[in-house]
Amino acid sequence: MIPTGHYLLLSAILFGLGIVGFVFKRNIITLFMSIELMLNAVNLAFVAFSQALHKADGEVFVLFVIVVAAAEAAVGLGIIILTSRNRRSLNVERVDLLKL
Amino acid sequence: MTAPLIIFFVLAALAVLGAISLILQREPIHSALSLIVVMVALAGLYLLMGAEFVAAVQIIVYGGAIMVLFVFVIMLLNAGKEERTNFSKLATYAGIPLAVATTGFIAAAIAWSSGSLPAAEPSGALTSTKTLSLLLFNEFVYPFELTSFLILVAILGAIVLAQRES
Amino acid sequence: MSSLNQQMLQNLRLVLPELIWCGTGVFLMLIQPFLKNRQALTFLAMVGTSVGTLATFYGFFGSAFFAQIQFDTFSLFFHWLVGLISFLVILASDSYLEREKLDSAEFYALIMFATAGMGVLASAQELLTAFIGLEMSSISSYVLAGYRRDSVKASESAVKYFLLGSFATAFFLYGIALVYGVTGSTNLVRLADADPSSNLLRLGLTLILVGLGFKVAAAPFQVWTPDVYEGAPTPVTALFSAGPKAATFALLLRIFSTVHAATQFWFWAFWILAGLTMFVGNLGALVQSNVKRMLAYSSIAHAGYTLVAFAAVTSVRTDPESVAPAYAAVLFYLASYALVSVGSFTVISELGGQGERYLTFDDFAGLGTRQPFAAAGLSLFLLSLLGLPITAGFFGKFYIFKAAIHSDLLWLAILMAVNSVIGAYYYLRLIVVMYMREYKGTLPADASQGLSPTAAMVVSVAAIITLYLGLAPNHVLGIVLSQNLILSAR
Amino acid sequence: MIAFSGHLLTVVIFFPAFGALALLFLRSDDELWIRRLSFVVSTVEFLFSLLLLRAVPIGQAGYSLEEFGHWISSPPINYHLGVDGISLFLVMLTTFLTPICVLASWHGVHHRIKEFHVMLLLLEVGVVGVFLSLDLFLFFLFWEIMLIPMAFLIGIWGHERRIYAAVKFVLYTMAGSILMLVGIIWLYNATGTFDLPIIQKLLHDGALVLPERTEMILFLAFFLAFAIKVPLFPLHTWLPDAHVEAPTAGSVILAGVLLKMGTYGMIRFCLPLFPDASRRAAPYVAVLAIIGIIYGALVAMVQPNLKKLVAYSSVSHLGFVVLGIFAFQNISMQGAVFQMLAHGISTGGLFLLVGMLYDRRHTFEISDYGGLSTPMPKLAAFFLFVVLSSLGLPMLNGFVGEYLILLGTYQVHWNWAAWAAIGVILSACYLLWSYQRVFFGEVTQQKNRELADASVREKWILATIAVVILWMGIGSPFFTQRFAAPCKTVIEQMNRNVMHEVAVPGTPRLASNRPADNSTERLASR
Amino acid sequence: MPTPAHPILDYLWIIPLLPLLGSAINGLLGSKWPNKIVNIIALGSTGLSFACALEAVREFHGYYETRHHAFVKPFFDWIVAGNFRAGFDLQFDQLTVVMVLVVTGVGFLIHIYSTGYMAHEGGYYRFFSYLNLFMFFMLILVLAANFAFLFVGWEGVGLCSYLLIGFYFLRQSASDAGKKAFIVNRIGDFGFMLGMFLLFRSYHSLDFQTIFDTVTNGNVGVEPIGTFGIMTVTCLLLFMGATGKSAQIPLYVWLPDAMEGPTPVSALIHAATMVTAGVYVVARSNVLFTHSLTAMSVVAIVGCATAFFAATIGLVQSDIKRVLAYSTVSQLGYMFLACGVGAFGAGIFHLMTHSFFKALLFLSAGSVIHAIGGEQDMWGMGGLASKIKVTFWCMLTGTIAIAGFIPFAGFFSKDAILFAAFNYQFNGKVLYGVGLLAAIFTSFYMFRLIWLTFGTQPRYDERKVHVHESPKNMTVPLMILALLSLVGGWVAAPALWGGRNYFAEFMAPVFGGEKVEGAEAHSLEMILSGVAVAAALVGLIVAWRMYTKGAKRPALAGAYKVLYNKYYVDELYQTVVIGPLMWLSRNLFWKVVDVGVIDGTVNGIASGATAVGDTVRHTQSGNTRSYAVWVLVGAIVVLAIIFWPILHPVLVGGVR
Repeated sequence: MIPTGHYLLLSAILFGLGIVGFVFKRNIITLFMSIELMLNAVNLAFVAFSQALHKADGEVFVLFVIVVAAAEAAVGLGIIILTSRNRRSLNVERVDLLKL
Repeated sequence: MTAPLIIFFVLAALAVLGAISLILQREPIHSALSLIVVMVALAGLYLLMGAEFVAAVQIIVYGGAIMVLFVFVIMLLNAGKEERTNFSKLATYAGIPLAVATTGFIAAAIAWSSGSLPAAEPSGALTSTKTLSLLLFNEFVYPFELTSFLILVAILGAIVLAQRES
Repeated sequence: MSSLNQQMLQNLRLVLPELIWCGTGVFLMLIQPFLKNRQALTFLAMVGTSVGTLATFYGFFGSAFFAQIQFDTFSLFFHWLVGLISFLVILASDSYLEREKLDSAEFYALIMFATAGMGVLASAQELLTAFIGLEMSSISSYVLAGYRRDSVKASESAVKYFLLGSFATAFFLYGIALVYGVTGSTNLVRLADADPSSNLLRLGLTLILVGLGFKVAAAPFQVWTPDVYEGAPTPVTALFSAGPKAATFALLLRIFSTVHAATQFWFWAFWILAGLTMFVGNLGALVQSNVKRMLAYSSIAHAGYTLVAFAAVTSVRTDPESVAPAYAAVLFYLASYALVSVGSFTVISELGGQGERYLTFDDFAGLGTRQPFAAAGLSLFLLSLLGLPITAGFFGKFYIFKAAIHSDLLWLAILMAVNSVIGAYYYLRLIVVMYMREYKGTLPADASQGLSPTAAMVVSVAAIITLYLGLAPNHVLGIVLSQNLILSAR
Repeated sequence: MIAFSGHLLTVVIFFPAFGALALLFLRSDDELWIRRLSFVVSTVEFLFSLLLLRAVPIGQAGYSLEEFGHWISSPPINYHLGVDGISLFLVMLTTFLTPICVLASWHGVHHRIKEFHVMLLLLEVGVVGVFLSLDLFLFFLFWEIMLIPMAFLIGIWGHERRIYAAVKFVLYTMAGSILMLVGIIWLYNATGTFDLPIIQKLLHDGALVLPERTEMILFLAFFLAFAIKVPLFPLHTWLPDAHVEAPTAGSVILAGVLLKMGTYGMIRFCLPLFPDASRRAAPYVAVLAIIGIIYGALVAMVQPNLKKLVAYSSVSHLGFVVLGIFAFQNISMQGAVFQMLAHGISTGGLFLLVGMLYDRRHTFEISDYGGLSTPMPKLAAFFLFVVLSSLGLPMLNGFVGEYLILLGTYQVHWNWAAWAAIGVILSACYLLWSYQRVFFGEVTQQKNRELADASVREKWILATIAVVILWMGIGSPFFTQRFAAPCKTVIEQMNRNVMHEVAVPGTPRLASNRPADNSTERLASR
Repeated sequence: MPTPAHPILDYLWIIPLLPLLGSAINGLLGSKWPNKIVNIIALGSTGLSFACALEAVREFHGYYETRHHAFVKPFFDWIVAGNFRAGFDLQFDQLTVVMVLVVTGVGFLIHIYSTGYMAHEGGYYRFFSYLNLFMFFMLILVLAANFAFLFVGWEGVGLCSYLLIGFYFLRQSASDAGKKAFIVNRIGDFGFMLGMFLLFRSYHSLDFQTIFDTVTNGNVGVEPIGTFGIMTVTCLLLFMGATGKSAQIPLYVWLPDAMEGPTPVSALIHAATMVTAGVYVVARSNVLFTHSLTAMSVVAIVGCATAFFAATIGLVQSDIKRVLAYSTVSQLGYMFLACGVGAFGAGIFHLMTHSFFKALLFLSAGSVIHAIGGEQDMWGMGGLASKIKVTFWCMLTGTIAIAGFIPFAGFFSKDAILFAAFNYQFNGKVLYGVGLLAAIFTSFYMFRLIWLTFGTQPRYDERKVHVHESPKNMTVPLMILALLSLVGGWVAAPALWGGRNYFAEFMAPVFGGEKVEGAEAHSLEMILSGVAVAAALVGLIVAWRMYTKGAKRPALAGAYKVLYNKYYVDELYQTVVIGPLMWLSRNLFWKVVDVGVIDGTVNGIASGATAVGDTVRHTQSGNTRSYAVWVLVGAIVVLAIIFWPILHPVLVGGVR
């Protein structure tokens, strides 16, 4: 008897925390983790809707999101490695050569 | 208060706390562990809703594979404590408020209209894996096949980016 | 069974271009250990691109894969467009890769995958498929942006693009989730039947707009654009400014022409985004000293112009029959801009010298005499960006003005006019520098001595098409105006 | 000849483009042949334009030699050309001045000679196209195209601050023209066509009635673009810069023809398409025109720079034209058209002369000259002749236009004419004063003592100009009878839907004992 | 239509065309020719023109006998627009007869004189080219049959005046004077043009006949004095033009400066012909003027005032030509006075006689200057009578004529004017009184000139200056003019003893019959004649007393200084009009309004855009966290727009 609204609210909160993390964190890796957190929130919403609508396709979406997240992680971490190699820092604020 | 509800709240609290911890931790590795907590909590919630396959995938792929990748990279790069620089005035002063405002906006909109949502389905009728696979290979076969290329791109990208100069 | 096969084959016909593009990408990866000849790889990639593009002729108008894909004139148009863009970018990359000593097989493969992703975006009738397509092109783009591994700027460009892009993707995805929650489907056909007054639907669409607005660099989501464009290898920048942008606009158009929720609030959203984007892009470009970065800002401005047409599309005052010209305006504009953008970035890429070092305005001084062809080509592109007659850019702007005025968006049209004048200033400035200033000091030895043959080809093709569209826009316009577009979108 | 007789206008427009193309095939160091070829091309072009003269019957109001071809189907943009008495002479003015510019640049332009002539010929294409287009869109197209060669002429072959001037010129013009584009599209939105005659017919039949506010906005959109081009005070500040920095040929074309595009646009578009708005705006426009006349003259008077002086004199002279147009009088309208032509010749001539002085001394400062009559009496004589034409001496071309403008204007707005006539006084002041400072007195600077008098080439140029000046001054009916009917038509179109009496400020008292007369002038004055 | 019986009248254009041809030939080709050929061209064309004029007069006599109206013939269209037409239409009537003969006759004489005077000057061909051109324009002026064509001549003579005044262009003062003449004339033309426009507005034509017939036959009422009806305005505007051309107050200032030109020019243009154009126009438009009493009074008052005012300045001038110049201004004033009081015939009569004796005076002065080597200051002359006898006698004739001694030409014309003024209904006595005073002054300054120049002892250095009589080609014209100055007035002489005024009768078709004079009027005229001669005598005696012996350049002080400096009118114009206008133009219009305000705004917009662009640029800080915040800003903006219907009441409610 858990209202779908609960799940959605939780999803919104997690999504929001992801946003907060993204603007608050400095380490590029944890920044990326914040994004993963947001994706997780999306997943939660998908599953909740899927259950609420009695449709399974929402859960299929989750699978896709997870795959995409994995792909992003692979590439993203590759980029992070590249950056750290080039810049010797993982602080996103120090990656500011391109500006104005 | 029913048991599922209690479980929900426990797991929800766990997820939120994990997320907050992710933010507050200064060691990247701690953040990663916090994220794993969130994921596990979410997997619990999926189970609670009856999405067993998704829960499993969540644990195995997300919590397992992806997060291991994170941890691996953290180790590889020997990422130390996060330095809390404040070069961005905008993010320093407006970042959190705006993030909270956005969240509040979204949350409020959801809360406002969750009444109009279809009736919530209590946990019980589990979505069978078969249903999922049928969907996946019928209706969603095209995106599914596309994801294979997506992964190929990811592999290719990772190779391209991470390879050492010859 | 055979009927199922038959059906599957029919389905595959509609996604043949994407299959060929992806296939070429895979083939390039596989052959890479054995084929070291760069030019052969370039040729292969070009063959793949063109065959994929031509494969659209094998297709037919209709939907496939359980209405995941809708193949209509709209997607046909964008397939050709992205195909052409990729073809040109590949051609333009040849000399760049040689100069920067970069591997070409992976590069081309990534472009092929990105192209396939854009193709998916263009014909996706389903948000999830669109999402996968978007990710295919985005992830390839992230990698391409950082393709110059030893370059500090390129890696910064990649990391910024990646982080912010993923951030925006999350919004997009969340929007999809909400739409799904309201309509029970992510298919656009179903979306059309949804109750437009639902707040959740609105929220979902808003978040989708945020996500896609980021991708098309609408202000204030444009912040990533100059940095990423500047840092990325120039041919890649050319691709970014033309391909993904066009494809994302295609999706945006499909979504927002479908939603019956075309209330004045969507219209206002596009109105304000358009206005902001134009001003930010143009004013930002006004003060640049790096040509590449200037063009990056200019690309923001042009996204703004395109958004004007979106405002016209969603304007409540627009009657359904007359929306068509507004679509047409968007399509034509994207085509004209894409070509010009590819052309101009190609010139820039050739002139930058190794490591892209000679890209300030001062480095362009006297180009008119040093390299008449490059200067003439670049000037033509700049004039098209400026919107001068007998170039494609003029008709692009013309149609947008027309659409805007038709929808009674007089003030937006005037804002656009003002912006065109601001834009004229910095485009002219570059022309002025090229033709009316002498180069001061001695030319560095490694500065480009002229366009490579491949780049010259790109410039010629882009220039010819720019002029063609400027003199006889009818044919292209005829395609974009044909009935199917509207019918299928609705 | 027969082969293209049906497409004479196309030939006239695009012949210079082929000439430019042919130039591209010459080696760029083959200076002599580049010059010769472009001279031949532009002269042949002039001869082509003479053929137009035959095609425009005297007294015919409509368009001749119309060419119509579908170009773009949606929106319906057509390649619609036509010539009438007004455009006829403006085209001829253009084609007349271009070969003269080629000649004038014979020694004045030293670098990038091929590009220079290509630009000059392309400019001619644009300008002629503007005058011959009957499709609003086509008109706009040529209007914009012509900017680029002009900007290049200023920017590459100009003087010290050429880049500033070129950019200023383009931006100023573009600011206006882009609004005109908005206006054109809006008009299309209301009518569904870009075709000028069709829109006129719609308006004429009452099939199209623009709401008052819309009409005013459209009028302003068009008018602004034209006013910048004219230039009308206070939108004139691009002009002095552009003129001073442009090379001689650029100045000649700029003053001779480009400014006329603005006034031509007013006659061709503003008045017939938006008659009520024109009428409502007329008092304000007239005031600006009058301010321009007097202000331009006063500022010209104190210029230390000869070329700038001539530039400001253009502001003053074009003020007359605008005034003549917005008096809505048959006579003043014809005067305005005539003044456009006359100003083209005489100010063009002045710029040529100033350019000849510059070729010798490389300065425009009046104070660097003085006493030039002694070393160069012939040039001085020509200069005086052109000055006299510019200040409106009867029997020379400047007079006829000014006189008709003032006469026509006076018939309905005596106070406008009176104020404007002050400009006639002032033009004598600044022109004669500057002439005195340049040519009279003892030679004060050693450099000026040795200056060569007009060369044979220069004498031919100047003699041609002088003959035309004289011819226009004496044989003005040759011109006026050809554009009388079109001008009258414009006035009639203006008046077709005058429903109510529009009070004309300042006239009634004198009008009291005016005999009844039902000519068109009377109608217009109501 | 004209018949072949009038070969010249039918081809009337030949009269002006001949000098034009002469001018063109000399101007274009003369630079390489010797003076002799130039002479042939210049004199030939003018002489032929004079001959043609004579023949035309003869033909006109016959023409008028049969048809009793002016000869008018349109030749070809000059300006046509709408219902406006101005043609090259020529007219020949009695007024034209006088004018054409004066112009061609006196002009021809002066041409002859010039061949001597200019013989050693540079730019000989140029001079004659200009002079012929002037003849052309002047003939156009007097022959034109409509106002527009008249204006051609009107402006044209102004141009020639400009060219000839500035003939010695190396001299700053000469070119200044030329420019001044042209510009001041332009100010007058401003009025003249407006007058024409008003005429056209009233009558839809500019043809003399149409206008005058309309006015004459149209029951147009005479506008009473003090009213400013349309006729008055028209006339005053035309008169404004006349004041410019004929150097009346307030536009007389250019004429004295015009003496910078060669002396024959002064004689021809600035004494005999061009400056009388204003009088001609007023006389020509007499039909209009007589319909406005206000305008007539203004003309009379201005004329009278100018006559007096210029005469006072003339009293003290030391430059011989300037004296004559102010004298000219003064005499022109008389002519306007005549017109103003309705005695157009008298005005034209004075115009004619004046052209004889003033040309004579100027040419004589030229001869003096020529003789003494270029000196123009009378204080540097003296005692020349014995050395240049012909010149002296001629000049003396002219002086007597202008002073108004019977029976010289000036007497009859001036007398007619003063008589008409005396009889004028509005303040006629005052006008007469002032006119008479001016006559005394005239006599004074003219005899002062004679004594200073020819009388007493030489005040120049005789060792350096070799005084010599002028050549024949200069003295012969002098003598002819002297003769004319003597007999020129005799056509009107019988009127004095009650006979016929042939001149007035001849002019009657143009001006209408002048008032029939009764016996009472005749006796009054006799009395007034006596007074006039007495006045001239007074002037003569005073001058004699003052300048016969020991005359010295007086110190500049008091009234003398004011007069010497011409009442400081030039300075007044300079400080009140020209100076401020230049200052305003330069410092306000150009530097503040144009460069500062307008261009400043334009450039300000540009730099403003750049400044904003810079701000935009700085939001692009390069910091990804900032970028993320921008994305959030965007998200909130879009959310706020989309949810405005919900948000709006919440926010507004919150505020409340």
